[in-house]
Amino acid sequence: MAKSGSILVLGGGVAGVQAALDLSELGYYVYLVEKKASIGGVMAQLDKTFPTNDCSL
Amino acid sequence: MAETCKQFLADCGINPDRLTLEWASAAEAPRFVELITGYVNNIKEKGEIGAAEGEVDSATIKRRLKAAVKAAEARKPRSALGMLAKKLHKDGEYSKEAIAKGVSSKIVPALRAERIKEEMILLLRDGPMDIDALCSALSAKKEEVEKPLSQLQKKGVVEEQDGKFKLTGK
Amino acid sequence: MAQENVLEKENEMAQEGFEPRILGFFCHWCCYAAADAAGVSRYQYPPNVRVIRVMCTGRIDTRFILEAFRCGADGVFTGG
Amino acid sequence: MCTMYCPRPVVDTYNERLDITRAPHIDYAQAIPSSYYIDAKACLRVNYETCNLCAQTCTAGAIDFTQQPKELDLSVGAVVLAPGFGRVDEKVLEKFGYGRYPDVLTSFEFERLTCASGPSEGHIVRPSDNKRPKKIAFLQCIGSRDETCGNGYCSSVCCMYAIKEASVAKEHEPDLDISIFFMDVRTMGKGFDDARKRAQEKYGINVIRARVPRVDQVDGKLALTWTTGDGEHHSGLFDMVVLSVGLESPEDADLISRVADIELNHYNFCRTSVDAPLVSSRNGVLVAGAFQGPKDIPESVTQASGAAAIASELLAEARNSQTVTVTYPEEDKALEEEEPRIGVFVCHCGVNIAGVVDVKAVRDYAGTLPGVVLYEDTLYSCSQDALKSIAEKIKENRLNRVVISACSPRTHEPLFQETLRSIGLNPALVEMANIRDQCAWVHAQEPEKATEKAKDLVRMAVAKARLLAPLEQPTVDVTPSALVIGAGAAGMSAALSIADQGYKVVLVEKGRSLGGNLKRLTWTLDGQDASKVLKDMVKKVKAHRNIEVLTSAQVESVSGYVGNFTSTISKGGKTQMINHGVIVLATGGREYKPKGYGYGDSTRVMTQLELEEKLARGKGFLRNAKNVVMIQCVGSRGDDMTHCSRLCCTQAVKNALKLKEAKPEVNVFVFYRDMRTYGFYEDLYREARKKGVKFIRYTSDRKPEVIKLSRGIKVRAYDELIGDDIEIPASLVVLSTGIAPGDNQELSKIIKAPLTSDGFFLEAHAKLRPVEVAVDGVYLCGLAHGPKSLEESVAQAKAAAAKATIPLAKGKVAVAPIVSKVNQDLCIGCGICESLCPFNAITLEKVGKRKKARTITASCKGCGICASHCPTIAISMGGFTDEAIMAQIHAFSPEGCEEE
Repeated sequence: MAKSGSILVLGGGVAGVQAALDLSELGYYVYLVEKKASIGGVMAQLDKTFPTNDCSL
Repeated sequence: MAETCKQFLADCGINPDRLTLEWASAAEAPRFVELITGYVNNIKEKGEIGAAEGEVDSATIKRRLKAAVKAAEARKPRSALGMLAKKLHKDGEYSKEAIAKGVSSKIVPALRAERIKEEMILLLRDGPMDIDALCSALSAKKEEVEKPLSQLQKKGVVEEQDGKFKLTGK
Repeated sequence: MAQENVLEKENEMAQEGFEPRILGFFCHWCCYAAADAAGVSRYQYPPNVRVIRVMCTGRIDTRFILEAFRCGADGVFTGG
Repeated sequence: MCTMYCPRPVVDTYNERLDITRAPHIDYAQAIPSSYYIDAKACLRVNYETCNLCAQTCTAGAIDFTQQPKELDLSVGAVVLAPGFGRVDEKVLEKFGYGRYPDVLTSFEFERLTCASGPSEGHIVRPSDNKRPKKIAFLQCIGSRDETCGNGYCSSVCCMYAIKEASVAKEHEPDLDISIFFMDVRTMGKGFDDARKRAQEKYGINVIRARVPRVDQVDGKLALTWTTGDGEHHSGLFDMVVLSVGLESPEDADLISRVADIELNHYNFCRTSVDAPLVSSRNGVLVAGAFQGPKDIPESVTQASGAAAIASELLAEARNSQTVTVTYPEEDKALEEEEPRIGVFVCHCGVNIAGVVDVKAVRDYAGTLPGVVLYEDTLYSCSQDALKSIAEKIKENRLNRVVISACSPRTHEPLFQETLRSIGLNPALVEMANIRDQCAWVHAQEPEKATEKAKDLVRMAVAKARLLAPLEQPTVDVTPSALVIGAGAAGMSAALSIADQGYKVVLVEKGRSLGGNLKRLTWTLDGQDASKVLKDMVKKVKAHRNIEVLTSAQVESVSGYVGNFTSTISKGGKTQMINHGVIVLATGGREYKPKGYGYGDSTRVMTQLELEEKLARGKGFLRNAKNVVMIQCVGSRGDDMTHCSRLCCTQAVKNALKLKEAKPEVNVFVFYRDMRTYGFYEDLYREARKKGVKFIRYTSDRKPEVIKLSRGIKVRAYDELIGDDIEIPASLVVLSTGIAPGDNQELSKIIKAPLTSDGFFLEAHAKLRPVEVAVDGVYLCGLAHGPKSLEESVAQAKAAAAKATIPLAKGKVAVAPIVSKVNQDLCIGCGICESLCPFNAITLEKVGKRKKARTITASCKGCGICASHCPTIAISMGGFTDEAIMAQIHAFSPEGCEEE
């Protein structure tokens, strides 16, 4: 059987989003599945990130 | 570039400290705030352009800068700037002294000559002037004024009448 | 409208002392980014600077600086 | 509207339950997708079939209660599990007064308090009385390193986030008195120790090394008692206590495990191994992020890219078989050439801008400017519906220039450029005025002046917009192969991944054989035979038909740009040129060779790696050994190198256990500053303590000394608990010497990739681009990036391979159109620009009889030094033309000062 060119990513936090972005850039179709109504996960709740205190949004 | 501007501003009768070149990397927000606050206060002390000590009055500044911008467009001074940058870059020479020396000996004289020529034309638009009046209005020495004046005469842009010079309208 | 603004501003200046008009040329990668970061951190600084973004301070031409002063800038801040 | 009319209040989980919203709501303004949703658990209509108010009030008719959950069957080639982490059970928090005392918060709640978009708009207030607290305590290791709650591991991120939150709080309220209670300060990430030091020095945050057992309330304040390392008891009153809660396995880990048929470890995280950290027990099911073990953002991002690489290896043959391409409408060239019709959109950004700047006044002012035909204000310009509406308005009004007066073009310009593209306008026709980051936010106390500034900035942007011209989007073809520099574990992993994804790799190694530091390792941290891991890897590399190995070889020079590099490699006195599209830096690091501590003077003093090599050869050398003393942070953390070497603590614990295993009666002493056995390595630390390994803390101002005796050596050190020096006659002294950067200087110059002050390569963005460097097409992994474990090196190598393969897989790379352009009619061929260009992006070529300059578009970064130094003003910059900048300068003056 021919391999499928699509991939399921479970979780829309920073890891899931990054994996989905990279996979789509690498030429695959991605299904990104997230429980909540929006993606971003915990990182979207953070004000700044260490060590450089950049804005996280 | 900054050094050129500073020296040329001074040459035009403007306090060169009105221009500043600072460095703040993307990670240095606090430093940036410090720099910008310090600088704004510094300019507040100096007052409006033309009001600081040793500066020419604001009408002169307007006219002179108009000429200065034209001068900075001219090929001669631009070549001088480019060649100096190229040379310093090639020699790996980035010391303040070397840059300042190069700028004052090579670029600023070229800019000044162009500026005097351009400003002269601007002055003469308002009416004929004699050589002494020109010298004082241009903040320049007689020989600095005579040379471009004779060139302009040769080109037929300027003519002499009763010891005063005026534009031919060409 | 624009004229009124100018008048208003002149009044203000007379009341609160001299507020210089300063033009900034900021490098996209460094100073402009630092200025953004200052915003993100909510640092406060005087509101006298108007900014022109360039990709690098190397872009800044002598003409730009002179023209800025001609256009009434009391100061020019170039930030790399 | 729907949120406004809903009668049903629900707690706002986005704001950590510190605020209230309604059943239909949106978590935060920039949420994607940016539509409101209905909390089905709370909605009256869904649960009781009443109400229906929202559906009636929604003007768009977008609420449909007949929708039912649907099941989808998807056929996929691989799965990436990235479900994140779970929260520590509230029962654990109750021990610390959480739930009982309102001013005991979790760190997640505190994070929302410090955030400008949070419930208190960034003001730090006590929930009990809405007053500002004066004294705050952070308690670390809540739900971590705590077997009583089943979480024996270290959550790895809390030490640093507590320091961050404390710093941010101090920035908001400089008078705050903040204490953080640590067991160990575990700031082992890249640059973290520096950040910690800065926070301590700049903000005066108190670091207390003690575990606080409980929290009590006394007179409305929170009372803590603790015992410090010298055995003394202390107590203090605080206004607020923040619990630095750890990261747990996700709540539905068991469900995921069942559904995906994968194994979990004893803490309910996904089980993986050191040599394949992103692979679950089931083929084709990969894992990334905190589900693999507690970790911070850059590591999660790295793992995510790494997992993408592995999926891409598995499915290489099916690449591009199911992708869809986005098509853009053809550009409306005729419209672009018409007289400028400018639309100005002034953004409120919620209260971010509108709270300071009079947005409506700025909008109306924009309407007075020449060329402006449409001027409007928007609540959040960057939200999806606003973008859609902007697009429609551009079309309706036939706009051909757009000014967005909002935030920074650095972050948001691409978004608006994309909007223009989507409706057939060239993306270069948008200009932004930054009235948030550089106006409203920084002049919050002077709203009038900020409004004036905003008007000026808009006027300048409009002036520039009038002169914007469409720019071509250049692309260049890519040479479909990679150069990997360094053949240690990281380099080999990266090479294998790129090769498995179907592209050629040249792997260059300075040394004579493959393996790097892995050759010196005997056991991996999870107890595997390191030499077997190495052998397997070397075998695969050598056998791979896509990999060419060059040992005893060095990179002499690199020229070109992403997609088209040409490098000179020297090997055995000969040089060869290779062409390749991308570069992976995996140059590794080396064991730091210590100075002092008797190293080199006595054969009894050795490094951890040397001990490991001895242990591997058998336990004979321990025959007469009674006491083994290990000293941590030799060379690291301010000794000689400023950075923390991250893995020496775990390495020391691992070797201590090996010693105990080889000879149980031997006494092992470990002198440490902070034990940084993060993540699941905490298990090893606990096991070592159980087996009787003695851990004694020292401080950097009182380091242990190694003293040579006439026969043997002894170690003298200060013991905090005893309050006096102790002396231990040592059979062996083992120095944990840490990891020094390799010789990166030369390569850094060749590639123009910057180094950190510690001498490691600097990544493009600490959080979001952890394996890329500032130079396009160059990627980074392993010890070249910073100290890390084998597991982390492998994950990072996979991530670098994913990133490196992206341009190869695309076959073309796009170049930003801000490049320089030479008008060859004006060019006099003086060569000034060529000599000054920092990117070698200008060449002189013969055109007819004369030399003329030409820009190499793909190399040009748009810095403009060529333009500003051109004697004949023959060079112009895309998007930053002389005319446009001059127009901005003229518009700077409120009266205008155009040339007559």
